[in-house]
Amino acid sequence: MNTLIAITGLGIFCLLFEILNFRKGIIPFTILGLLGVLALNFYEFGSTESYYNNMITVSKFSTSFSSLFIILTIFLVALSHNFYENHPTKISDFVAIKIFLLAGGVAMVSFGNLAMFFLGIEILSIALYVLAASERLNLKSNEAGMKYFLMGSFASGIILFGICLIYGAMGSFDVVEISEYSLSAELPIWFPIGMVLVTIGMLFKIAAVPFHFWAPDVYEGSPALTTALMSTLAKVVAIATLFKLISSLNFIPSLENQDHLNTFENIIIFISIASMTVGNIMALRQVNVKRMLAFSGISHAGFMLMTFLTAATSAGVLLYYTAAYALAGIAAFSVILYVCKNQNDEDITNFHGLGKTNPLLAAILTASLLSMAGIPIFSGFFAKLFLFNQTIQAGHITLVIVAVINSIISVGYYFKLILAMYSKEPNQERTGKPFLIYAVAIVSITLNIALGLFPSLVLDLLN
Amino acid sequence: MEMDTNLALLLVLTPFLGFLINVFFGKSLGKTVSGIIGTVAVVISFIVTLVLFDQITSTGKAIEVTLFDWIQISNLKINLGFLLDQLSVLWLLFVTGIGSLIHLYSISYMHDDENMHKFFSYLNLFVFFMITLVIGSNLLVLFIGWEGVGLCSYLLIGFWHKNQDYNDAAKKAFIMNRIGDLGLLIGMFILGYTFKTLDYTELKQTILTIHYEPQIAWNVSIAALCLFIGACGKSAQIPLYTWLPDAMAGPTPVSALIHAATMVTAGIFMITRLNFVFDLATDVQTVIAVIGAITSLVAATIGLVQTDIKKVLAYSTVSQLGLMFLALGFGAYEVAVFHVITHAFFKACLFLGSGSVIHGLHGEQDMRKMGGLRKAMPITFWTMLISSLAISGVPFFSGFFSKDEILLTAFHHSIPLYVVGSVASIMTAFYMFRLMFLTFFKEFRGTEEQKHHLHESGSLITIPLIILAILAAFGGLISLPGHSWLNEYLAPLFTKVAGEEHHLGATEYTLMGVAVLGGLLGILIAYIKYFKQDNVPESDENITGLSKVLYNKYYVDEIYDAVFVQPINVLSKFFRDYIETGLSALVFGLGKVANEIAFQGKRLQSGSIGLYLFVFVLGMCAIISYIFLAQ
Amino acid sequence: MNVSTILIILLIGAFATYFSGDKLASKVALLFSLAALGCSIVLLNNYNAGENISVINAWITQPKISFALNADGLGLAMVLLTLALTPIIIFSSFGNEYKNAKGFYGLILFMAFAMTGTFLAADGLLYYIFWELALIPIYFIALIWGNGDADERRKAVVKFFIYTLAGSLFMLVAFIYLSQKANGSFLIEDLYKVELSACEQFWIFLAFFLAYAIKIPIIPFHTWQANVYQKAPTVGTMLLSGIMLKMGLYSVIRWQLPIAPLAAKEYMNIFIALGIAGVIYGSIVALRQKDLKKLLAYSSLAHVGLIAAGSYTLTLDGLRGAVLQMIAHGFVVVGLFFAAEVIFRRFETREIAELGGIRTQSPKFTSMFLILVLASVALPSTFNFVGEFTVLYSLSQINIWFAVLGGTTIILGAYYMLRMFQHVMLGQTNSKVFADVTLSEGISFAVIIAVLLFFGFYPKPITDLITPSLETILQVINKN
Amino acid sequence: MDNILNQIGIENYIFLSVVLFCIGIFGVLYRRNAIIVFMSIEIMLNAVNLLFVAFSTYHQDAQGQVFVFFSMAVAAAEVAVGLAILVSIFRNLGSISIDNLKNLKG
Amino acid sequence: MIHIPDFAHATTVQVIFCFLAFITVITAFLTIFSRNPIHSAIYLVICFFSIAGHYLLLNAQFLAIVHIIVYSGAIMILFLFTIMLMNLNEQRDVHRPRITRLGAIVSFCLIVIVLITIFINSKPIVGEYDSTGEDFQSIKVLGKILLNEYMVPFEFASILLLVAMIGTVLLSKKEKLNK
Repeated sequence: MNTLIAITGLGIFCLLFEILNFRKGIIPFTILGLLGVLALNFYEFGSTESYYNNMITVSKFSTSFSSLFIILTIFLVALSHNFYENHPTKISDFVAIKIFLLAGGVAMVSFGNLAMFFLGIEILSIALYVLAASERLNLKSNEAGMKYFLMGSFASGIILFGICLIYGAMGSFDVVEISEYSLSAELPIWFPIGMVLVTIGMLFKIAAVPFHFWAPDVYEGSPALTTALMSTLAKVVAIATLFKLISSLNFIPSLENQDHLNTFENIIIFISIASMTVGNIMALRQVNVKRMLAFSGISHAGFMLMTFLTAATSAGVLLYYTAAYALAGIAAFSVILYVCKNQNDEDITNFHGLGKTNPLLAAILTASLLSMAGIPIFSGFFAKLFLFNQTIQAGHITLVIVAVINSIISVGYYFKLILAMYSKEPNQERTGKPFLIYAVAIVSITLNIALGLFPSLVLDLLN
Repeated sequence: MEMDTNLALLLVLTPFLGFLINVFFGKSLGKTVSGIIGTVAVVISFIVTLVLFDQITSTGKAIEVTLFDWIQISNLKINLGFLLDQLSVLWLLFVTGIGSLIHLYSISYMHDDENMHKFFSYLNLFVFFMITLVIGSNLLVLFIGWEGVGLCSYLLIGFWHKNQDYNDAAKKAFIMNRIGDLGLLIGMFILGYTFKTLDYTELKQTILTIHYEPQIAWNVSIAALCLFIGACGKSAQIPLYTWLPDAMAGPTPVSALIHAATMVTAGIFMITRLNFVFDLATDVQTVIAVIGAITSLVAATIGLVQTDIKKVLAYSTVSQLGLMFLALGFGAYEVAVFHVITHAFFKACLFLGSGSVIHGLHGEQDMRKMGGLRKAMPITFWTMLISSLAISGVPFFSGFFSKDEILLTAFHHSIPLYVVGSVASIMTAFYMFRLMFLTFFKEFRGTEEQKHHLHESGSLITIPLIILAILAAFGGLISLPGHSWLNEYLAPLFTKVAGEEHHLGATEYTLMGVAVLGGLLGILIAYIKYFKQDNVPESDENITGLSKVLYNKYYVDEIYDAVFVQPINVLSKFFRDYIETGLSALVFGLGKVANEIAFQGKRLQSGSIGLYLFVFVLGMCAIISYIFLAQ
Repeated sequence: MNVSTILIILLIGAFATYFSGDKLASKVALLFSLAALGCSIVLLNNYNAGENISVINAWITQPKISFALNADGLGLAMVLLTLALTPIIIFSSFGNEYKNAKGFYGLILFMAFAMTGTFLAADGLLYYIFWELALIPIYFIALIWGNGDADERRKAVVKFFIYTLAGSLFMLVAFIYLSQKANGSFLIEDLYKVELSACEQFWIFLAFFLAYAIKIPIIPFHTWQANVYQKAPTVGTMLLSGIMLKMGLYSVIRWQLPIAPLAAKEYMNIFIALGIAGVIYGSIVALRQKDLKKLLAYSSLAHVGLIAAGSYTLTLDGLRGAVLQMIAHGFVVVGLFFAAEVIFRRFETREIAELGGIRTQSPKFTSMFLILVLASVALPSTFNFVGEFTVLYSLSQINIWFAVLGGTTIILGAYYMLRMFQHVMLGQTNSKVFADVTLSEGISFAVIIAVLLFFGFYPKPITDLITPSLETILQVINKN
Repeated sequence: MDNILNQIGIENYIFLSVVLFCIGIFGVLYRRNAIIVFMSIEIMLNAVNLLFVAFSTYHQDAQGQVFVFFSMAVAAAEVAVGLAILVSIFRNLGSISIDNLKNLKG
Repeated sequence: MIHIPDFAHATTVQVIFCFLAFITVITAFLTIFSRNPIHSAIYLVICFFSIAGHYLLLNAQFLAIVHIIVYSGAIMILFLFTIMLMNLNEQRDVHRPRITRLGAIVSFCLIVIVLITIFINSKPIVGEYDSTGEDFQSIKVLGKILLNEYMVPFEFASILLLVAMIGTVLLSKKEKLNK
């Protein structure tokens, strides 16, 4: 709870900075503030409390995911410095929106009442619509914002409808109460329908097939930093929230009571397989790096969905997977931001010869791609390993084999980028070594590798 | 024991040392010095052999030397060890003896070649491997030598490596030998697997004591057959004989040493060595006899019409080897060994003589361009004449005794094979004298230039010739009918009552007479045809009919080429161009399919919000109805 | 001191090389590789003296993954092979100028690190990690420093990477499945103890087989090989063929057979037949290759087919022969590829048709090349013969026809190798100048040849080293 | 006070709002004019609001009505942002048909 | 079970409900089918009013007022404002391809059928709807709940509005580009 308050306060401070005409300090200040929040959050770790009539419940799950969100936001804010160089008057708005977005995200993983959940997701979404459309003179950005907005509010409507049905069934928005009622035998069908609708809405947010169509277009059209945010923070928030929804509302036991579990699991398996396959195969032919990473994100959503099959035990795995994925994503995007600055698009040709002109960044991008592809020693590998381990334990070996085949396909496009960096001739000179971009890239990839070397650090948090 | 080990090592390693010196310092030492080093190395081995021979004859006991464990196989133990018994020392005697002579000869013969040190190093290496082959205490050490001499043969055939035809010949020799080697290996495997040992002494012990079961008998037969395939390769028997004539591409001393006197007899050595195995496989023995007989006849017929002096000798070698196998097939090992020895003498002499001729004519090998060399090269002529008489089986020359014994043995076992062998002998006499008449008599048919330079070769060439001629003439004395020193000497080796002494009865004398008459008949025909009638073989394009078939060696090379070599090459091209590409395309194809799906998928991702939402709604309907309506 | 020291030396070496700059990189790399070799020899001594040089540390708690390195005779033999070849390979590259040499040599050492780790790992997952890690450096080496048309190279290298990764991912699934059966442990001893039904064993065996068949490669999974060998820089080719292939073969013995012995026994004939088919197929395809390196690649295919067949016999002889042959083949193939490189340095081509007549210009090189060719065709008295003989012998124990068919390598091998030798080295003097081998080239050759000949006559040290561990593995295989 | 649902039945409210919700979905799919699409989304949200209130009565519980306030706030915020985006598109493109928004695809 | 309206014995409430429901659905359809955006907006306003009528029927007076204020008063004005700003009229509406319409109709029918079937198939709500008689929806109660129990979401909604505000400003503010 304190975390949430602190974050909100920080956001408002950011707005005040603009008024005080203290633009230069805004990013260092925000980073420091976020570090403080992170410390606060660590301090809260381990306690299980609920605040304000159970509106916010703090648990290990919420604090650990919140920490991840905060870390990601720190990186994203740090990257803002260079990205918004040309928009000095708007920088405080951008930073503030990101901070509020973080607040939404934190609310989403620590909600104790569906109202908080709904508001959180709306804050997140609206902030994202704005950020997606934030290059007001760029038609692509406008289009991305519009697409995201239309489809996002459509999905919000469905989520709202789902919440409404849950309320109809339970007569309450409180998570604890709902989870108690949901185990009773006499349950109106509204509850499972509502849950399914909410799930569908959230699947849209995490861009799972067949609700994924927006992702590539929006990722491509949005400003690169926003894409970074969507593909890392937003996706992680959405998947964590969905996980929390399904596990904390006792949805799966209630389905079991009503013999719906099998079909629900089939749906999850199907969506997971479809997401992986569609994401990976579609990514093969992409030439825009952001678009490619969008499809890659779709496929990772498929992987993450596998944790839902073992929802009772797999929170740690999900945390690990999301951390590995997001850190690799941040590292990759920081390199992309560097390379594609002052470029019209993020075409793969921009990366030609990066291995020669800028070996460090090329190495970082390579490492992050390898992590996403699941090559050992990077945490992406361990994430997949633990995921497969869990899933095989639950007996879904076919799903794992499909996932494995998908991992193989994914190598195809990740390596396309690596090939471009190392085996093509450089076509442009790049000057300048922006400190913050380098710092973010190095720190995030180091964290990624550290997670790979010591997976227990994260994995055991939630076990 | 210590002494024996040292002697054995000295025996083996001296040529090896010679090889090393010549390889590393040969060039800087100069041609003569390197030649001398090479020769001395072999001579030392020869002296050691003499010492050993003395020891063996006096004690009658084999010397066994074990150096160390070599290869470990679960139920087999294979040492690197030597076995010096009667057989191996006998073999060593003529290997190192003739080897020394040929080294000596080569100093002069190869003096014009810039790579003489290399030649000597190869020769020394050959002697090293040949000694290893002979004195190895088990089949695997034999195999080292066996393949090693093959290697040296390869190196020496292709000695003039700028000529790719020679290289082809060398390669062919190596590969055909390897076909045989595979047989040998398989034979070894079966023996090892059946008797749990490859050591000669132990093998003999086991075979003599083992309880016989049909399975073991069967294994032994198969093993014997496989071993015989190995012998076929090395000793140029049908069907693996075609490499030997081609091997004449090498320098003549090589032909003399390797392809006449020593290496090609390795097959006979091996079979003799394993006589206790072959004795158990009577079927295989029959096969050996038949193959030997056929080989001797086929090779002899081809030899009838060849015009290249060395080719004639080569086919003659094949034919003689066939005769030896004929003897082996009847279990008359000592007879075969006897012929090996006499053959080594006279064939080495013949080759060296032909080398002398070729040397004198600056490389000319076609007999049609020779003639009348008798006057210019008297020593060569006389030594070759003696050897030709020996090979033709003219009485009291060495060949007479050995060949006669073979035919005698054949007669006792199988009349048809006896007939075949006899015919082959008559042909031998014919073509050998055809060679003699064409080369040494009448007028010289070469160019004026060559005629001008005709001269007798130097003493380094003639001395070995003379020594060999003497041996060819009197070598038969070691195994006179009725009182054979050789048989007694070799007796400890054989399980059967050694060499059933043929009682010299009327039959035997009749047969001897027939053989002599046959030999003389052959010489007579040659005399009439090439001396009296003054025929010279037609030039290549004018040869027709049967002689064309013979001249082209029954087209065996072509048949082999068409049946084995070409199909493999075609197959190779097919694999390379189709299977490999196909497999590759299959793997790439998976990627292509994925790419194609992606391409189609991109069309679905059309950018239209309506479509996206439509799919969204459809997906939602599908999920909801699956969960709630599917029951 | 334990085996992790070697790994640490190599890893530090890789970074030290990278940071030492382009000029010094090759020397630093050589130094570290020699240090690792020295260290491994010291460890070998300690091991022979009965000292415990294995390591086991807990790493990840859930699932239970340990940092376990086990050095038994087999592992040590493979490590020695790796560490003996690495300095040779590095040293052999001294004649070439590489752009960005620090990266190049750093990657070589890193690869040596990963491969050594693979040979030592005694935990399924650790092993898998090293196994995958070894793939990355070779990918970059082939990609960046390779030769030939860039597009073709890219295609070949990516295919190689994806293909091998594809295989090994199935192995990962098998490992996870196994660990579940072993109560979450990945330790090799625990995996050995797992009781599996015949059906499970079959699938696990197959999953492992896929990984290894691609890596080794066994036909028909070999299509990546020839192209990558051709396109990679020779150093990369040497690493691939000399050591990396052996990872697959080693793994068959260490992991696949003991973990799924029932399946191995049940389907033995099929897998032996595949290996032997590889022998024949590889030999025949090699006959008509135009590119020297491709020819050597196919010859390698033939040889590893035989080794694989030997491993699948499940007899002590087969395993021992396979290991001996692995080591021997490692040295020979490195030597042969180095010879190809020596030719390339002078003639700038590897097209067999354009070569020839080298013998007159450089007899020294010719002799060394010939010895390697002969070793490759397993002439007795070379190390390869010992291995090949043992393998063929073990095959003959299973079925004599396996030995006959496998033995065709003796004939066909001689055919294509001598044919190649004839066209590359012999014939009319080449119009281009072939400078004689330099001292450093000569040293590399000499070392390889010395090893081959020495062990050809005296393989006992290696046999004694590997036999106890192979016997242990056989015990596991035959436990039920 | 009598519960009004005794006369109408909660099912009817559910059907009504389902139909209304679906009309909203239909509108989103049917129209290309972005403004109308926005309106359709508003219809969807209102359908849900109606149901909230009905359920609130059904449970005799005020929380449902409280939630409607939040839902209204969300709707207002969404419309504000949406229209802002729409305006900037209109400025750049001169059209608000979502059919013209097909630059990003593939 | 579906409630079959018994028009003969329909109570007033039932008649009002049917009437309002009819208006709501019809105007909603008209909103979508009108060519002129302004007409659409007007129909939508009517629709909102009818929904407010439902609220009144359910005795939620405060909510009905708020609804009218927010939707008809604020949101619809915003729409109309935008429409006029853009000077949209029916000619501007682009031709809709047949496939789109077909798809829309198909998916509409599909989702309606699916949802309705599910609700019909579900267990019917049996028995009386209990009425505690407690006041649960007066302004007083609502205010208490909103500002006591739901204080945090209430405050959080302000963040939402703040974000929307900043966002809208961000999207529309012109700036000096110092490129």
